[in-house]
Amino acid sequence: MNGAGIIKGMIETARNFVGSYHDKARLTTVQYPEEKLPPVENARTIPFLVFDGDEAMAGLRCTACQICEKECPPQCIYIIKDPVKKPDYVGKMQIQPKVFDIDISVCMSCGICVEVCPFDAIKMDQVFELSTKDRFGALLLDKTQLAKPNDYFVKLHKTEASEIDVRRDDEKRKAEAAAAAKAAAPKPPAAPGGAK
Amino acid sequence: MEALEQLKARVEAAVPGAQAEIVPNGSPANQPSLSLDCGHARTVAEFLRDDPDLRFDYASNVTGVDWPEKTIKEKIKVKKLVSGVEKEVEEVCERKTPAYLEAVYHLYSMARKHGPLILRLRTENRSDKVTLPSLTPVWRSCEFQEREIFDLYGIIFEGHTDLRRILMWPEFTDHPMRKDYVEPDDYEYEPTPHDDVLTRARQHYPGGTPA
Amino acid sequence: MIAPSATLELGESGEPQLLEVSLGPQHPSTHGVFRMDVSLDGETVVKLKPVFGYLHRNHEKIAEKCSYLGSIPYTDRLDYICSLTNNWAYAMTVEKLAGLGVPERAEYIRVILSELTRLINHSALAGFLLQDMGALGTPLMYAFREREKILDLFESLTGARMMCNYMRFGGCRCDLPPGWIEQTKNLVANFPKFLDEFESLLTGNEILRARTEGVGVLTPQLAVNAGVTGPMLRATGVNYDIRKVDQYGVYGRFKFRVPLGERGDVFDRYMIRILEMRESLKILEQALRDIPAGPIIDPKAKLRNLRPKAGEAYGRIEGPKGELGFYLISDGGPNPYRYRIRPPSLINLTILEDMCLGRTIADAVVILGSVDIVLGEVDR
Amino acid sequence: MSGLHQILVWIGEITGIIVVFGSCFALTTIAERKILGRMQNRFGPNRVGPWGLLQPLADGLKMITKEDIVPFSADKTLHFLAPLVLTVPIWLAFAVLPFGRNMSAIDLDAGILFFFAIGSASELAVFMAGWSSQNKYSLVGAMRAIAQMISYEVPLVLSTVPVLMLAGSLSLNDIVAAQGTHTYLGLACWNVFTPWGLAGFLLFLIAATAESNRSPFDLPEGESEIIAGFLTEYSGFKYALFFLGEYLGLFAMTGMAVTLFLGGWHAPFSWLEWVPSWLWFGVKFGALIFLFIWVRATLPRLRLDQLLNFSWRFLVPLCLINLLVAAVWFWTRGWNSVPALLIRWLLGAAFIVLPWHWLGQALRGPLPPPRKYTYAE
Repeated sequence: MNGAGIIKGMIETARNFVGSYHDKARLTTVQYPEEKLPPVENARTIPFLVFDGDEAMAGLRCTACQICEKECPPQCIYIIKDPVKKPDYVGKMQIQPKVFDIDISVCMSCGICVEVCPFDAIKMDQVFELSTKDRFGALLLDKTQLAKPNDYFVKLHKTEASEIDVRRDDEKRKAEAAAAAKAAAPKPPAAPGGAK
Repeated sequence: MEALEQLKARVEAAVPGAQAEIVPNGSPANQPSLSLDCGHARTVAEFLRDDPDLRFDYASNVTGVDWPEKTIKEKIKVKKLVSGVEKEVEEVCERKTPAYLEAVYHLYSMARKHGPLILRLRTENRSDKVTLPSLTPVWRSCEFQEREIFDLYGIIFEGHTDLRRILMWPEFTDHPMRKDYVEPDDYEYEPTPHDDVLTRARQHYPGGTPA
Repeated sequence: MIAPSATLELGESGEPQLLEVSLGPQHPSTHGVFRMDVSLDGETVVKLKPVFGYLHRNHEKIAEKCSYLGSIPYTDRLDYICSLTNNWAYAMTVEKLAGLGVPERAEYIRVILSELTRLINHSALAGFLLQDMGALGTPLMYAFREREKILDLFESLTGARMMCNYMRFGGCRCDLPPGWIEQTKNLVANFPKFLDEFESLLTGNEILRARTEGVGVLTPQLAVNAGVTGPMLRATGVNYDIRKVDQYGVYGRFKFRVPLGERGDVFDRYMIRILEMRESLKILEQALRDIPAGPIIDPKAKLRNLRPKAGEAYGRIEGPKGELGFYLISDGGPNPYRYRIRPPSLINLTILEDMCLGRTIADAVVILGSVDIVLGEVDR
Repeated sequence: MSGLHQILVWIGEITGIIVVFGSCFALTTIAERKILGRMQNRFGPNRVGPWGLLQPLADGLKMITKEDIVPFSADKTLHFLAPLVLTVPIWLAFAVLPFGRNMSAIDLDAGILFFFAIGSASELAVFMAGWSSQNKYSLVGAMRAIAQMISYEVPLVLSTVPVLMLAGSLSLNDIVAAQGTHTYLGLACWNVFTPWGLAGFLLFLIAATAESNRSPFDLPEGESEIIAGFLTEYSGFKYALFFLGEYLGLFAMTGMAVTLFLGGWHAPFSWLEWVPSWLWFGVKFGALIFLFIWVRATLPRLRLDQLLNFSWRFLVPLCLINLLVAAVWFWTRGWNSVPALLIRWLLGAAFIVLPWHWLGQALRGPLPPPRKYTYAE
């Protein structure tokens, strides 16, 4: 039969046409501004800086070690160290960044900075509405625009965030225990006179 | 596929006058290669393709590599009179390695399904004598890859059917993949200039980068 | 095939009057910025010279300045439809170069992800091929509907739909989220329904058969000599599939077959890709069934400043478009001395002119569509 | 009727046709995009107005405000005239179509002749557009358009000849009247219920698709091969005029198909005659438009040589054989009892199906052996 293949094809499109009115699988368009896809936990767009507590600049976890600046493939992170040190969550004095810029027009959201950061200071955000009118200034996010609280990070990546928080809490507890032990035992070493 | 040594012997037996030497490969992937002299390269290639039990009928990959001149500091034992006494002494001397451009061919056999045989063809030097015999008449798959090496490295393949630039535009003169290639200074303003971009930014905007 | 008019109308100055058309970088069916300088006698192609370089970013020079880890996100941008197979080829070559082992679970995840990428690529290709033939987007939209489901799986695992950046040297970046395997299982379960729907829409279609049978025929000898690899080569009947030849990763454990074509024309290439999708589904079922638990990255694999010993390595995989190879030369430093990619799309284009001579413009466009090129990989 | 009254009637008819088919053009553009969308698992335009109904308004505004670029080396006058030469004659073709009971603008006694004479003006317009744009793709598109339209004009006209012979008149109203009688349980005896009528209807539809450059035959503006064919150098309102001309050509062909084969404005059953006649014309018209859109969503495009072979070696012979079937039908018109009617139908059908099969084989050449795919382990 000459036309059989064509007719089979027509029936297929007809089935799809009729199906699109009742079968959910046959109409998969999500009307973007009104309906939005459910957020995916592992999704990543551009990085942001995590800070503990409520005050942004004081609570920044970043210690300006510049590992992420070296490792970033498109070189879009720019850090200047600030000589003034501040104590971090364990009480150790750490450097903090005076300038921490990310040029999000260059950043390709690969997430390598997150993997190489030893202080869990930089994490991947999930906001994708980043368009601005200005080509240069607005796409250069500085420290204050990048900083976001830790519970925002917990809301975004639940599993990863909870593991990090657990690890940081028991490190803090160990540090406090060590500090308390050190505070409680200054007298005995003084007595034997520097017996190392 | 038998070991590279037997293969070298077979090649030298089959093609009189061909000098092939084995280039060792340090990485755990242990893929040593066979360096051929330019004169007999094409006859050796035809032999490798047509030999009944070798049958390397598929040139998978052709790569250009640039080995510029390097000075290596080597500690070599040298007998020297040191305060009148003959003594072995460690001495550091510079040795300049020969500079050349290289084309590396990875050959496979689709008929026999055996693994990579790696051929290396080296030019005399990096400046004027940069011609190599083209293997496109033997394997048609080298056509575009040799054109790319000509375009990015500057090795001239004589005997190639249609040697033109493949990736860069015809009027481009330099060869960008060479180690001593200097990028043109087409500087565009970048909001986060740091290290080399910063230096170029200062050259272009002595008064400080524009807002 | 239209016989070219025997006597070309000769212009005043004696040379034949040909219509020099450049099917330019901006053309609806060149799959990206790819140009063909075509000279036409009426509708018949007399000369066809491909021109590349419009998307050339010199990825290899960037890689020579980047660390080994820093190049992985760039490999996503090579063949931007199948980023995970690019990652795997690069990661495997670096593992060969540095001698790193890969745990079992990571090998299984790699096989699963690369077979899912093969499904994406082949279904998208069939859609684009029909788009070149004039079917206004219907097959393409069916293919994209299935592709979206797979991209959602990639997003929930690697974080991005197309730029996955997921493989590391010695394994993978993060483990499968809970429920991922079940979602993949039921995707694999009802993928054949899409394939049957696709075949019933297209394979029997007389117009499709008339437009593709006997068009762009490729002989096995020319295919092997011209280094054509992948479904295009198997459509001519040559049995060469790197998953079977090298048995890299854990492909040796899976039972699957390799479809071979008969005549090597555009219809065979289309059918081979459809049959290969069915074989990939078999691999996926077996891999998803017996994926072991365990670490997903080799504990002693270093993420940063990996400095492999001086030496070189050539690693290759069976990418959806053909043999995708990476050739790395290391001089002991943190970044590779030479970083070379064997682009299957570029090398499969070597014989485009041989297939298109004597055929019409409409056939040249369809033959180019069946070669399945992506310009990110052609121009690098 | 006095002169003035006559003029007023004509003006009323003209505005009626222009308003109805103008809005029908707007509706069809939106309907086409929504139906195509639904067949491709997506919605189709639904942002401008409720369910996207104002989309044609938006398109029209866009087309009017878009800059009208004329290439420097183009032949300006031809480039300007081409869309007009295409659109104006098509409006004239609507004059003879009977939309309802005594609702046809002019009752010509040679209506079909007038219709096809006007219809063939579009070939000239397409070639003018392609030639004057001084663009290689347009030239190739124009050449294709000429080859396609001329070779499909022949089956278009030939497939209507049986209808004329059996209706005995060239006037469209008489043809519709000939299909007015009713047979058993009130079923109207349209031409399409006869073997030669069904074959003629299918042949007419295929030729009409080619005449109006619609999907399996949209080679003149094959956008995946030659960008937009003869339309490449057109933008702004001239582009919109071309589309108006193309869609009006489609409406004219559909109107003709409904009149010739589907019984014009007659109801399918006698007990449905109370429904206004122009409504039936509209329903059949809409059904055929849906069929054209459905074909556009499914079928890929033919190549030029296949297109011409298909017309000259398949459609034209079939149309001629269709004349023979009509003759057999006319010769056996006396058989009225049910079994006789059945035999009469089968006889006619046999005369058409067998050549259709043989011609198909001849066209495609010997069927190649089915493709077998070996599997290597």
